[in-house]
Amino acid sequence: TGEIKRFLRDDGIIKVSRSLKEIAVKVKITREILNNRLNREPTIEELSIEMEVATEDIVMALESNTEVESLYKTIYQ
Amino acid sequence: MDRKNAMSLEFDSKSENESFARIVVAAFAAQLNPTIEEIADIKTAVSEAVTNSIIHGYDGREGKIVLTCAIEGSKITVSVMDKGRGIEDIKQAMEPLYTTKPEMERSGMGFAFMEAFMDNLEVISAPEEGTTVTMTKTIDEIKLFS
Amino acid sequence: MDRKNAMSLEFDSKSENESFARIVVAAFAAQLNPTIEEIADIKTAVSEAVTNSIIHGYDGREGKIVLTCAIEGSKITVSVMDKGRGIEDIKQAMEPLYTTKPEMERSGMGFAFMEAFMDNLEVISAPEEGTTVTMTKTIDEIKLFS
Ligand SMILES: Nc1ncnc2c1ncn2[C@@H]1O[C@H](COP(=O)(O)OP(=O)(O)O)[C@@H](O)[C@H]1O
Ligand SMILES: Nc1ncnc2c1ncn2[C@@H]1O[C@H](COP(=O)(O)OP(=O)(O)O)[C@@H](O)[C@H]1O
Ligand SMILES: [Mg+2]
Ligand SMILES: [Mg+2]
Repeated sequence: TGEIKRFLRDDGIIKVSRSLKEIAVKVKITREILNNRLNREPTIEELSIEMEVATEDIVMALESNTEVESLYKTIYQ
Repeated sequence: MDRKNAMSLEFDSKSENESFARIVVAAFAAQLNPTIEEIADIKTAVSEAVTNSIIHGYDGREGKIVLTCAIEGSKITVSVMDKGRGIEDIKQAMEPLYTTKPEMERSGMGFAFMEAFMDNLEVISAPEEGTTVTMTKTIDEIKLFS
Repeated sequence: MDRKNAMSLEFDSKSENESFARIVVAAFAAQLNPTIEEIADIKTAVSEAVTNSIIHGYDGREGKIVLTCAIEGSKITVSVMDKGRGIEDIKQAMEPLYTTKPEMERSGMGFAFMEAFMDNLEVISAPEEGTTVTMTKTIDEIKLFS
């Protein structure tokens, strides 16, 4: 079992995704860059292409971000 | 676009499922290639509707909530249904600042938020039968051509 | 932990819903505080099961797929059900490299992956009635105390 998993990962068939917090930070930065470049809000696909991160990971990261933010608010307000 | 897609999700009336419901709707809406702001709008509206079902509809008791999403072209329709206590006077309930739980944060602004963040809001409810909130939003497509 | 939670999702048999189903399961499993690797395992297994329902069960035709997840303590049970063509010989179908669609990528390894990435796999199927795949995985809790 361990072996088949290791084989698949080494093969790049399964990419272990980056941490959601890391993606959330990157979304924030990339959103600003694209906003300036396009003169409008980027779409989720445009972000996905620019960041080379799957849209599904961006969706999850957005939620983890709100949790971080609301936690931050509760603690520091 | 003549895209069509539909889903229906049933989950327990538990506060930890509020965040879950938000992700589900965001993930489904992602097919329409929205902006982060459009996703945030839809998530806020869904949060308000689901929270209402949990705290007002079932009043903390166990129950099932059904969330459905349908995509037609560039329009998404989201509905949140509970079989909880229901609403006696819908018009009054939808008035900004009206609340039957004044001890809670952001009191009385749930329906106002749903109206503000979505294009359309419809509430069907009957006492002791439950409540169904249906909201629609059209995702801007102009951005695709600019 | 005596945590308990459950959900049930019905969606159209469309390839764009494979990614959607993956996020739904990942978002639900998130309550168990899994590692990125554990989430990746579950997502891979769900992808394989949902893809099988779409390409083998319904063979590209329209149909509904039902995904259910239940959490009990630190164990998650995921099941994927279709009402498609079904499987004649389940034992043979589950053999690594066995496939009825040899033209596809990663041929014949779907069930092997589900077995590798989850703790337990059960397949119930009948020709012309459909297929239900049920998988369980216990999320390691030791990390909570380390
Ligand atoms: N699902 C529901 N079931 C029963 N009553 C509801 C439901 N949703 C809303 N209500 C009623 O409508 C009122 C206004 O709702 P809302 O605008 O969200 O404000 P709040 O939730 O802060 O009270 C609630 O106080 C409650 O009495
Ligand atoms: N949901 C399903 N409905 C009908 N047949 C299925 C289903 N899932 C699997 N099968 C059968 O089992 C075989 C093996 O499945 P799998 O191990 O995933 O390999 P692959 O999908 O690459 O063929 C398939 O080729 C198909 O004949
Ligand atoms: Mg409210
Ligand atoms: Mg397969």
